[in-house]
Amino acid sequence: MDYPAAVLAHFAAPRHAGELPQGPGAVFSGRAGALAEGVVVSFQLRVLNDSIQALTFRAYGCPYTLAACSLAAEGLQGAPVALLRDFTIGQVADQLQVPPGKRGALLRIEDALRSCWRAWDNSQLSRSSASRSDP
Amino acid sequence: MDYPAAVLAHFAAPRHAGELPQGPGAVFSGRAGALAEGVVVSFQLRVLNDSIQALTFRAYGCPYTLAACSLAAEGLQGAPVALLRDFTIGQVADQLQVPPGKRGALLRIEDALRSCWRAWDNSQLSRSSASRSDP
Amino acid sequence: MSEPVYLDYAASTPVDPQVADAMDACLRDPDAMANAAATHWAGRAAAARAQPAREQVAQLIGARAGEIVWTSGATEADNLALVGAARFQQQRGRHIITALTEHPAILESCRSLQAEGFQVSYLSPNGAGLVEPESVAAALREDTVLVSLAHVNNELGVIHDIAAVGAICRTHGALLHVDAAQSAGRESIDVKAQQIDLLSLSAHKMYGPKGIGALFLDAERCRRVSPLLHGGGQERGLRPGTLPVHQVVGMGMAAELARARLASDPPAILALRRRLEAGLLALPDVQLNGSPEQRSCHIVNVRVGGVEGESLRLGLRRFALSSGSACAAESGEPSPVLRSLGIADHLALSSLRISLGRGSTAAEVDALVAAVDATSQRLRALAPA
Amino acid sequence: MSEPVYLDYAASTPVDPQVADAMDACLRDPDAMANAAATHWAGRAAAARAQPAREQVAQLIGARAGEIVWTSGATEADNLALVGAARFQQQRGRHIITALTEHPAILESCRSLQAEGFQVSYLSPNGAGLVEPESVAAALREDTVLVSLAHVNNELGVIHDIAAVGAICRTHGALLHVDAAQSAGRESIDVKAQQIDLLSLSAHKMYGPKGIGALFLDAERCRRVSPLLHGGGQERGLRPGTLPVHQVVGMGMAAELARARLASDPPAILALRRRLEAGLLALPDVQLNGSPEQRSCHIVNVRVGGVEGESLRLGLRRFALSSGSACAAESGEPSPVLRSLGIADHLALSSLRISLGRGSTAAEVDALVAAVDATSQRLRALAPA
Ligand SMILES: Cc1ncc(COP(=O)(O)O)c(C=O)c1O
Ligand SMILES: Cc1ncc(COP(=O)(O)O)c(C=O)c1O
Repeated sequence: MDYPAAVLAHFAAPRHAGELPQGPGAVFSGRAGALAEGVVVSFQLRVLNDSIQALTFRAYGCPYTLAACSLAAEGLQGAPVALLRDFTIGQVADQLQVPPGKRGALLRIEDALRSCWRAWDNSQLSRSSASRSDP
Repeated sequence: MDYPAAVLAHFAAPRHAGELPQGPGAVFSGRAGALAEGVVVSFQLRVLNDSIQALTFRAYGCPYTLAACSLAAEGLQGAPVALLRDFTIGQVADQLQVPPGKRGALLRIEDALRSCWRAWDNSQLSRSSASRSDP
Repeated sequence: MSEPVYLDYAASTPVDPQVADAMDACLRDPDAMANAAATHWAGRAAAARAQPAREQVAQLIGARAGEIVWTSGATEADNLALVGAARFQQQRGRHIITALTEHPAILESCRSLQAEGFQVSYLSPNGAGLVEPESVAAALREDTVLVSLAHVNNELGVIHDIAAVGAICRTHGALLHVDAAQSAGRESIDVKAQQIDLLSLSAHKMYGPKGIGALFLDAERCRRVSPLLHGGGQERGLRPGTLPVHQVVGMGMAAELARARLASDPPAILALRRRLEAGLLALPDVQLNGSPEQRSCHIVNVRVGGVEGESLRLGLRRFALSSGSACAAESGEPSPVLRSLGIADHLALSSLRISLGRGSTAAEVDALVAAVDATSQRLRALAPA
Repeated sequence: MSEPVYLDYAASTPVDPQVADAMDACLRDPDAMANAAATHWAGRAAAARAQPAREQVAQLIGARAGEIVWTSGATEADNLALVGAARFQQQRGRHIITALTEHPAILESCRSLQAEGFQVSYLSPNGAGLVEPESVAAALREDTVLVSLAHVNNELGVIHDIAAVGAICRTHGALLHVDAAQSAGRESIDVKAQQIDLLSLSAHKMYGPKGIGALFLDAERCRRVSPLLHGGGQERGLRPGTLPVHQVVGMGMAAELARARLASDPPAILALRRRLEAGLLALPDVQLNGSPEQRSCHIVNVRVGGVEGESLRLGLRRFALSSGSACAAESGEPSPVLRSLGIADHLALSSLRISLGRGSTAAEVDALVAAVDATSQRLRALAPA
């Protein structure tokens, strides 16, 4: 139960946790996991010009999961939304020295972010189909 | 290996051990036991007027055996030789608090004393037969 | 991490200074150095040094000195009791009864007996974590030779009605083994009145040294068991090895102190436990695991809803407490004991076993309650709705 | 009885004051109080306290820390090695080789394995008390899985050529277990060079505490054995029970001191042994039991002719010495070890095992020689021609 310093730091003061700050742009959210799995992760993001203007998380999970959410959220501020489609948590996990046994739970972070992307992507489709159907 | 005080006393200073002192009367001896049994006992006695004028022992054996020889020899000084025929070591063993497991070896004391008596008894027979055959 | 707080007295207790003094004296005493089985002066001196300890331990449980066999701890005592008695009794029958809530030393011994062809019934506890005497009675079969039940359960702290189970076993003819590692020095034990045939003890659960324990074997009912270790014939042939005089002296002293303090220690600890329970159960979504009444003075087990267990424990890490039996490194698996009570896995994982002892204070208890409050609030605020 | 003299260091040794200091500190240290398997700060502190000891013990025998399993003594280590390895290997074969001269912990473990269907060859020693490597080679069968031989025999003090036996076992594929309770700290041991797969140690034979020992298991050749005790999974699942931190710290310190003194202690004790041998063997009808050359520094075993053994020992009772393995109370039976050398029963019974240690002095040795002389003269004078 000795955690890497970075994990402890994120656990003590997670970044971008909780409510999405007010601002311009559309809001999308995604969620993955279940209590019975020991991990539930949700993200919210505000998108302007196809890029992530702000991204926040909520999580129920082990300290590695919480830290990974925090670090991932940090890294994704300002990134293009499209990036979330194939986002993988590997680099974050390496940075936090997450042990092999704990990496499975972190996949839910990928799932939740992909689900954010899907919501955004769906909105793009419907907008373009809307624009098509409503010329 | 904690011995009764009486056993320790006889062990430290056995009485009537070794050579029979010089004196009047005939000498008889008896022996019993074997190295392999862990006990060898021998007695010598000098007899005058059918009584034990002096009795000594030699013994190879455990401390109880040595003490029992010493105490028995003490008790038999001056006794009628005939007593040796049915001498039993029980009383001596009780006095010395000899534990049950050690009493077997003490029977060799009875055997050796009986063998003394037999030597004496034989000499009586031969003397009387001699007197008969030599009138 | 500001001042660490130890709240894991059920896992192990500090050594009482008087016990340490007695052991230290023994370690340095030429008269205690020899092999106590040797018949020379030095051996007899060592045996004499050890002898009172057997008496002291026997007195704590209402037994006679000759009914005590030294072991390396309660684990070995449990193994010797179960495997030893089962093997020795197997002509009479090959069925054993125990509970799902027992310590791994019991459960794993039973599994090894199953591999030898014994049959084992693992009784489920009721919702309060207790195995009811009636369920023991119902499980008894003609070929039942042994029943094993902890006096105080090490995870929940609940107290079994051993006297009732003892009476049932005595009527049936099965032997009763009781693991008293948690109850010794906390609950009064009388092996004769409670009709216990075998009983396991561990010194380090009662302010004595680690690495020494004892098995009581009733002189009339259970003179012999099959030994697990073979060697020089010490301990009436039941447990070979050179007698560890200083360890035995330490356990004896610990038992004597425990007996002397039986009227004062447990009530003081109980008062703290009530304060702790009141504090914790007043927090949102905190529930007690196991019976609220039939419970030892020193153990509280609660589940904290809405927070993940590992994060909860990290938030509480200045407190040494356990999430289950602290026997082996935390596995990340939910406690089988809590599972057997029907508690959901995620709640079993966010349960805390808090155990108090002679060194515990109201300030420590209050600090824990405040920390559980703060951590659980913080973690719940982080969690998705 | 004027000043008693301790000459039974092969049975047990006094605890070195530095060892006692380390243990005492540990018994009183809050950081060593917890269950070392617990994952909280207190558990990790206790584990950290214990960790160097594994290293210290490993270094004494040329092993790695991860190859050490703590036990309650050499008796348990012997049992775990023999029964555990035999059971674990039984698919490969069910034949074991050992010697008639081994300690009861070995011989009785073998008997219990025979009851489980294993076959055991008990090798006879040669007239010098030594099992020759060739006789091990000759006894090996296709189904031999384990050979067990003491490094130094506890009654005779003779030293086996373990490296030669190790090479033979390695070629064959059988595991080699060595009981090094008597040799550790007296002979140099290198498990890798000597090709030893399992090795038993006991702290109290090397100025450490009683009730703690260790089993070395070679990481490549013998990672697992079947455990004898079942429970919380400590010691890689091989030996459950709460780690006795103070005991382990004591054994570690004893091992470190033994290693540091390996160049100085044994030669000093050897010089005393030579003085003792010279004195004793100059007395009439006193003969050495076992090899005069291939012998540990600390043990002398002699037979005294023409005197009965129990009386001889009573005459020498201010000296604590043994007539055989001091394991259980002297039984009055001749030592099976001496018997296996072809020594007549009455001479086996009047044999003395004298063992020297760090506290022994020339004056003590001379006093013993004088007492053997006086007592044997006196008893011989009492004996019938
Ligand atoms: C109920 C119970 N039985 C047995 C044990 C094992 O005790 P020991 O550490 O003395 O082997 C413990 C503690 O771990 C326990 O709580
Ligand atoms: C060779 C040998 N093996 C094993 C043992 C048993 O050691 P312990 O007392 O640590 O169980 C001894 C000592 O009695 C011994 O001399």
